[in-house]
Amino acid sequence: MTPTELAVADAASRARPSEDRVVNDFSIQVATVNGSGSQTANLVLIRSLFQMGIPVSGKNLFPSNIAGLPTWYTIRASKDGYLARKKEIDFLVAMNAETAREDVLTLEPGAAVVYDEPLKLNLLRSDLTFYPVPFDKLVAQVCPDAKLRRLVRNMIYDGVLAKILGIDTTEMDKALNRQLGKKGRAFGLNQAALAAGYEFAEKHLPKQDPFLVERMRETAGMILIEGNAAAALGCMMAGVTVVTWYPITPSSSLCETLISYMKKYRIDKDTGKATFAIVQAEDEIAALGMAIGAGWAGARAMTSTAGPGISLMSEFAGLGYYAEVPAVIFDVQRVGPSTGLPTRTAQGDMLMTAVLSHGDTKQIMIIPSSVEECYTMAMDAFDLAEQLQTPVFVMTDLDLGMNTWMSQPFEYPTRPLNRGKLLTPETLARIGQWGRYLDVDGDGIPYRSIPGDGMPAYFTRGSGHNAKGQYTERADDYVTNMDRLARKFETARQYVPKPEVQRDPAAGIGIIGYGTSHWAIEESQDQMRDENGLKTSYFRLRAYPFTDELTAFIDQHDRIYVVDQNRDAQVVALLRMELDPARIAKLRSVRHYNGLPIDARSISDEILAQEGHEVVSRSRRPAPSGDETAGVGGE
Amino acid sequence: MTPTELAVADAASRARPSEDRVVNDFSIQVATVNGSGSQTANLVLIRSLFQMGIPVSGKNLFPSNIAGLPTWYTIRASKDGYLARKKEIDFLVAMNAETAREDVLTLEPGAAVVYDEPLKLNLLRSDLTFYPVPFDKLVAQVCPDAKLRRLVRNMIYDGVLAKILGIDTTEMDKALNRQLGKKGRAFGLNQAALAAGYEFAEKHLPKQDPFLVERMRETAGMILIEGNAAAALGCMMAGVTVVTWYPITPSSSLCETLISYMKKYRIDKDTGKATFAIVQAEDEIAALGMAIGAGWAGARAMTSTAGPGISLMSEFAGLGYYAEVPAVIFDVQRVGPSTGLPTRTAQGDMLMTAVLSHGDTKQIMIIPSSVEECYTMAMDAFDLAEQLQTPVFVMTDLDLGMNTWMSQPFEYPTRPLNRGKLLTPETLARIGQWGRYLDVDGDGIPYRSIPGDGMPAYFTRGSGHNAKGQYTERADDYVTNMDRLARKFETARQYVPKPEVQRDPAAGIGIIGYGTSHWAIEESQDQMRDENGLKTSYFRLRAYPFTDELTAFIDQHDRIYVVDQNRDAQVVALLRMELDPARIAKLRSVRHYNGLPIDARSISDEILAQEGHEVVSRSRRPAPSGDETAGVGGE
Amino acid sequence: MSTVTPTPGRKVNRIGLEQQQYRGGKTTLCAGCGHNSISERVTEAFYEMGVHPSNVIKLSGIGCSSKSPAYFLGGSHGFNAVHGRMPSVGTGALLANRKLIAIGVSGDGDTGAIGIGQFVHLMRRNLPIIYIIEDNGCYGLTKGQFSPTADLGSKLKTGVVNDLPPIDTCALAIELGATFVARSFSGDKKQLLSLLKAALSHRGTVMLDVISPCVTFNDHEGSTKSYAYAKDHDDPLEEVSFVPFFEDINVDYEPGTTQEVVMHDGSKLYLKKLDESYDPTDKIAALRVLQEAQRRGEFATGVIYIEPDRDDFLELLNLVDEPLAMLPLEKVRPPREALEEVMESLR
Amino acid sequence: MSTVTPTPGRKVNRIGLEQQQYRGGKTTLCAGCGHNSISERVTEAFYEMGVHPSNVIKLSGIGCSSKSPAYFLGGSHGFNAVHGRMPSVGTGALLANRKLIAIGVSGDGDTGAIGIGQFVHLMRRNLPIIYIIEDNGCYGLTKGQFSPTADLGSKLKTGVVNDLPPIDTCALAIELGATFVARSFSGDKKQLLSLLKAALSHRGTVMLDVISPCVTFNDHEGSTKSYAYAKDHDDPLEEVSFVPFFEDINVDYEPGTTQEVVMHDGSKLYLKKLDESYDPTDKIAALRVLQEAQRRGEFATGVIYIEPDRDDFLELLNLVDEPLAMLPLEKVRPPREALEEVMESLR
Ligand SMILES: Cc1ncc(C[n+]2csc(CCOP(=O)(O)OP(=O)(O)O)c2C)c(N)n1
Ligand SMILES: Cc1ncc(C[n+]2csc(CCOP(=O)(O)OP(=O)(O)O)c2C)c(N)n1
Ligand code: SF4
Ligand code: SF4
Ligand SMILES: [Mg+2]
Ligand SMILES: [Mg+2]
Repeated sequence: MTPTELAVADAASRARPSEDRVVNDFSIQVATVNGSGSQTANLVLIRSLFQMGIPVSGKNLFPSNIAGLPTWYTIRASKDGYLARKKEIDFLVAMNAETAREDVLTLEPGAAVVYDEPLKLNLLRSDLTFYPVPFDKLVAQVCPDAKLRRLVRNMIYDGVLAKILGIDTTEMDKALNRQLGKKGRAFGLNQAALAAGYEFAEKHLPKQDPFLVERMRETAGMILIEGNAAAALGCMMAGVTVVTWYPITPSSSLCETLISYMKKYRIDKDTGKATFAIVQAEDEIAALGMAIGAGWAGARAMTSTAGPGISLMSEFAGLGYYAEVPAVIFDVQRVGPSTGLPTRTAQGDMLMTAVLSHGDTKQIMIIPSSVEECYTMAMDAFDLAEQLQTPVFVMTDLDLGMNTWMSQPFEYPTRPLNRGKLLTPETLARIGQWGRYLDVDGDGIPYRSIPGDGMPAYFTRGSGHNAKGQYTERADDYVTNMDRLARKFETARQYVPKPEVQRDPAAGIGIIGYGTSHWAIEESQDQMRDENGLKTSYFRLRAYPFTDELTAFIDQHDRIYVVDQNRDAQVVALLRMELDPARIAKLRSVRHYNGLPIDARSISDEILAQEGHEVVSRSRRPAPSGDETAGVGGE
Repeated sequence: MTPTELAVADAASRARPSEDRVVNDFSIQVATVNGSGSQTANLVLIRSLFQMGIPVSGKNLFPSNIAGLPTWYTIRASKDGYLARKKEIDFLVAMNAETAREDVLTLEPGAAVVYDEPLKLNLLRSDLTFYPVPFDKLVAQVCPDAKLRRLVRNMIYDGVLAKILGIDTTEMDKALNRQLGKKGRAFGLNQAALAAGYEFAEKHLPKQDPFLVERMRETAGMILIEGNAAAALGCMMAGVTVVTWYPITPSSSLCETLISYMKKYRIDKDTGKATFAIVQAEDEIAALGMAIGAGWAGARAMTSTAGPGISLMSEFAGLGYYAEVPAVIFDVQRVGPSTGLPTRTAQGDMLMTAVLSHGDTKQIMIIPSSVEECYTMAMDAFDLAEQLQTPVFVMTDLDLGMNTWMSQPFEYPTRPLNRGKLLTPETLARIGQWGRYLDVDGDGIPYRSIPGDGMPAYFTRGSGHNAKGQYTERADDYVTNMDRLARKFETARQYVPKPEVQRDPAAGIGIIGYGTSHWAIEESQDQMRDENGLKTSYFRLRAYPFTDELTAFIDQHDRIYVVDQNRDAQVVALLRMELDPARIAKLRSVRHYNGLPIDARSISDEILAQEGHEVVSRSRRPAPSGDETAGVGGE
Repeated sequence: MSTVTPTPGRKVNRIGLEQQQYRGGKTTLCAGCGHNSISERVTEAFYEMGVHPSNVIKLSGIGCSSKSPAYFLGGSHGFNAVHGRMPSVGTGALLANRKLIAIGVSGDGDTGAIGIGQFVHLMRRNLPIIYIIEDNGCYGLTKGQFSPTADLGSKLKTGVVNDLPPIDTCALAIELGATFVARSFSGDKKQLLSLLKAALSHRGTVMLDVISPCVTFNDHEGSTKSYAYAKDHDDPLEEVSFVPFFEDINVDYEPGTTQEVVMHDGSKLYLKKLDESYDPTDKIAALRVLQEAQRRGEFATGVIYIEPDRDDFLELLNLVDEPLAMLPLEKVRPPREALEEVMESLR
Repeated sequence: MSTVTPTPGRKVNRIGLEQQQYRGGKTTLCAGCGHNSISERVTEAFYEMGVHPSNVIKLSGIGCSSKSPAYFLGGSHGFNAVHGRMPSVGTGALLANRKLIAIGVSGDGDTGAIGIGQFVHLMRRNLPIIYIIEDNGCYGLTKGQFSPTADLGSKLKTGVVNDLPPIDTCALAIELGATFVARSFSGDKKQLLSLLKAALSHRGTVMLDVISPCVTFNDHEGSTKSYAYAKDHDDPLEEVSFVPFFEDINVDYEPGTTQEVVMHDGSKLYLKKLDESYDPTDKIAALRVLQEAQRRGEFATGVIYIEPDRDDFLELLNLVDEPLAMLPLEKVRPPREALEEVMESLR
């Protein structure tokens, strides 16, 4: 394969509005090679904007290898607070010779390019602003030790951008300090590189593009965090005690961050011992097996994985459902099928997970959209798993889990742990006769005992059992138990997180979205309203099974657009399974499945097209199929 | 657990029509303990009826252990040729002390009971005909060796039944001979036991019940076979070369029978060597992995499993889909979730298998209803897998796979093997440039080469690849390939077995069924027509994806009843995913999920109830929930 | 924990329970199945060692063997998991509650075929569990197919001959780090009972491979896992006697003939060696003994390898003493300041 | 098979191919990664042995190591399967076509963790495949976590210390029945090349564990799989030289110092022993050598165990000579009479 084949071909597609000054509203893309140490430079860049009070988001597009392949880091600054991916790149930093040509050719007219001088990219187009920078020369000046140059070279573009875009260099220094801390020498070298870039730009690169930053006050008190770290915090606060995992992108950093938090905050002060166990299992089957064993024995237990792991967990997931054992499973979704694109984002496991395991199994899913929800829903998940005595899947994705998001700081939980119907001497006295699978309360949820709690013991099995937990092959016992499980699933509708509904009474059409599509949907709503006068309502699903609010929302609108980041319109499928035909008739589908985080423009274009609005294709060249594609015949 | 907990509680539910003679139209149930050697007696019984030209079917209800637990074998004689389970038992042979009480109490008035005298079952009810037989005494007379008595004791009831029902004893001898062959001593002992039973009945048991058999000519030339054996024959005739499997009930006998056929008919005459490889793998993951490896290298490869195995195969199933490797997987479905009821029947894996594996995977399923289709569809499956270059799942079930069915003999295949688009020098010359995943013909199906065939090599992977099979992470390549896979799935609609449609132009309602429900549906149609004047059409699904005929059938009817042998109305769900709302509005659901083969009466009752006919509950005692339950709200 | 009032005059163990209280449900296995004898020995061992059933968890996979836990210790929690995956469930349960005493029962198919991966990693971790393989060389529950412990040349009832070498689970366990590895025969009541009692005194993984004939599918001539074959080819390494810590008995033995192993709870295991040169604390010697026995078509029984002092997996994890499952909110939710500190670091 | 017209004057092997024709795609692994050296040796070995690429299949699981097959033998079919499951895919492929020469590449995580079950059964079956573990003691592709071959006490870059004992894949392979087991170091070009060439002459499973440092995540001080550590602790058992059957060379050696092993294709492997008492055809000796090396913190390299004559899995199956995948209809569909006979038996 040639390197350019690896390039991401998400072409830009808008014409640039001719403006003099575009302030705090543009995207910067840094194209490098992975393993080249650009991470520090990129984090310093995003942090310094953030410190200036400007809403930002950062998305890392990296290859599924360790070093030497193309990587793109995109930072969006948005005065309006939009955090979704912006489809168009406004400002390119072209450091990677292998992709530079395609990177430049796919830009919108009017975009700006900082590039490594020898690449001579300026010859490619005349409708862009080019800023050539002799990186090698500059780095040689600031870093005499040739071996270290690779590590500081990238910091030069931060300096250049600081000058061109007007970023406060004291904020850059601060961000750099934060990044490198007290690593004295590294800090010094990088600071020198920053300065060198700045000075070079000051001398040689007169401002020619419209993009500028200015201080705002929109980020005061806020934090920058990845979803996986937020989820890890949530797990810690949820009182997780047993974590069993197997490394897989994009989920590894969830458990790895959790390890570091737990080591810091969950060591018993008096004894120096751990109030948790974290075990790297031999594979995902074992990881879920351990979590199920731990959940059965009363721990708050979890694992975290991605698509291939979910497939491998099928058998244990069915055991968890049928034997009614709590466990929390994070599915940080990536692009399938099979190994697919391990470092790209998708929502492709929704349907499979809803019915994960053979033989009439049904699973609970909760779906965070934000880093804050990664935090709160982690806590919800542990409570739900114990309340409902069943596996609970937290369906997040690579975009949420591994990218950098701005958020209000997380609140300390005030709710105690909800451990569900654990049998106690009091309950036992109240209910009289206990049976492990007896539906005492009519909600399908039985009472459970755990080993060592002094309550009556029982035998847990994945084979047929009656209300007392005894082995049975009787037809009536089987049906009674299966019907109770169905009833429990109905009960779950009341316990899972409620949707978030924004209704515009004037809107004829509604949008249903979930997970990371949220950010693009909100922006798309504004786009359609502002650009096309199209008003929309918005219903954000936060769980499966669906809750009661759903039908009301559908009834309030003429047409409903369901946004899925997968090819097969999987949540449309789940909706179709249970809605009545009149409501199904209102459903339309918007799909996005090219592995890149969904963007507002793709949604707007698709909805507008289906609504019969004229959508002007504004891209320079045919967009790669898929970024533009969407829409099954949507009835 | 107590033994009676294990009893099957599928109560009968009809009042007996008062008739003098019921000829060739009743069911016999033999209740024994498994491991007690009743199999020979039962097979002799069913065979002798079959030899008398009477349509029969035999269903074995056995526990998930090896010896010592209750077992029921039911034979239905049906002059009208109905092969489904009959819900009511007309004639009980009560040999098992542990279940005898419940077995007798759940009979319809008017039924007859042959029982082991010391059990004194006659005291239980007065509305049945009782025939006490002193089995121990009789067996002691014919079999002096006490150790052998256990093995021949059961043959006595065959003798008793021969007399009471009027079965020709020469047919019994013939059937016995066939069963035991030249095992001289065993044959002699059993024949003596048969005679002893006959003579005892002649002397002591005057006929009091209405049930009789008489010779017919309905079975001439026909065969008796289990679905798994039929499928095995089909696989052999399909030219299977690599079989990799892991034992699991109810699928083991498919591969085990295949082994014996292959050893007999697939050893190369000239060399004495095998034209096949059959390997017992270490588990189902390996079994499918091997089949995929073999299919990739050009073998006709298969595996066979049941629910838990399907779950474990998820990951490889996704690889097969995405890397486009042919393989045939038999899923002989049993009751889930999890281990569930391993020796009971269900159609509970339909939905899971349709989307088996994470990340936008879609699988092909074909669905036999008869032993004949087990044979023909096995051949279809191998052709389809190679034509479509993808895993093909043959969805059968325990009822079809392990029970004894009457059938016309199978026809010798006339069709050559369809090996699909294998690249040849000629094709290569014609198409010019070859790419492993290039859609040359517009049907989504590319050309493939196999190792050792002298055609260009390629690299197969479950990660992102372009039309040439090269590694790629490009958004456009990914979408292009996924869209082609979707196109291929559309192409599959034309290749998979067509449905079987019986349209009654006068019928307002239609029934959609699949798999073993077929037999009960046909009988139910007759019941509803004859008893209620309700005419119905019938559409038998034979594959997923669904074919074009489906929508026409729905359009021709006002309401459509979809019969599923699972709790979650899984095929309704699959239909709902793709039909338009007007057609969905016509769908109703009939579910049956207590682990017993579905029966006509349950279908009729459910349809009639939903149609607003009055359904008289005619059962003696409340039927076990589940056998009667059915029907989601079906709007 | 339920309080127990023993019937006066009845025999009780040191914690006041009768043997009856260690029994389980009625077996549904075939009459004569080796697995039933093992269940009886387990019942006796736990009774005699005075382990309270409510402190015990019983785990298994799928198979006839894996049904056994339902037939002993009815007062203990049990978990009949999925095929071959008992090790992970057991690991999780012990992580949740390190005070539990875990006994796992598996089959040679459950362990040797589908479960070999989890087996390997369990052994490697030295998880404190008594892991019993009820080894009949076949798949009983699915009607007699060969399992991976079937010996080379062993015959199925149908006459099919096994042509793959067996996996020696004891050799594997030793190689992988199990710290107490023994083999026995379901028909040798005395040896098996001693081994089980010693197992209860060991801290770390006990791997006990017990030849346990399947009377229905693998007890014929030509089978190397039949009762007859097992009786004739049982080659005990030692006479095993066990003295629990609570019994103050001194065993006299001639030095050189008997090895005394002090278990971590102070119990003593006396191994009167039948082959004097054999040292069950020497890995290579243990592997050699296994290989030589196999070459002779025999199976060495008794304690094959023991390492009484290695840290088990739970110790390596440095867990608090209380079971993780029982920790109160204040132990598992860090204080408000902790969250604040993290938030501050992200600002 | 494509015909090859070698450029005149260029160096070709015995089947007329240039070394260039044995290369694969450009590597995307890190510069300096041990895996790249292994790919180079594979290229050389297949070239020097004159194996036609179109007769070869390359198999792997998932990991940096598992990407390697894309970087050698570009003219061969390759299959990059799912994580840890290369053995089953390889088994199936060889069942389909017994004439293929199979080389599988795995990682220590791919084999030792998720894949250990399939590994065990592959070894047990003695499937004719060259199975290479590119062993760096960590998960490269997922960024450096410990794998099950990480040594006790080995340190992660983050300072975390491994407290579980390693799985010795060579010991395991020997115990399970692999018939050619060797260990090497990606930095030892000569030894590795000889071993690979010998591997191509062996019939049965060749298990080759190659220490292959991960420069990005496991090449620091404290790691026992770093280049520095590997160089210092490589303890070769023998000087390995290999003479292929098509080269008519006689090697002179002093008897007693060198062991000659005749491979099944007639090639000869000469092992000049550095420890004279060592006999690589003795299982127990092999296990001892591994254990002692481990105890010393070294790793023994060279041929550790070899059994050149055992039947491989495909031979046990008694397959026809032609590849099953290529059999014509008349060989795979029994005649009409066969079906009739079956039907008759069911009437
Ligand atoms: C995933 C899965 N595959 C297959 C089976 C079917 N199965 C049940 S028990 C068993 C083998 C049991 O053999 P073993 O562990 O030796 O136990 P035994 O019955 O001999 O005591 C198999 C293959 C299953 N339950 N689950
Ligand atoms: C089922 C599954 N789980 C997890 C992963 C993620 N994963 C990819 S490579 C890898 C480990 C690779 O380690 P190793 O085999 O040692 O190869 P190396 O990269 O070190 O060469 C893992 C866990 C996966 N691809 N599939
Ligand atoms: S089949 Fe065999 S293993 Fe199973 S219960 Fe019977 S004797 Fe025991
Ligand atoms: S991360 Fe390690 S194993 Fe992977 S390519 Fe780089 S050096 Fe090799
Ligand atoms: Mg067994
Ligand atoms: Mg590795």
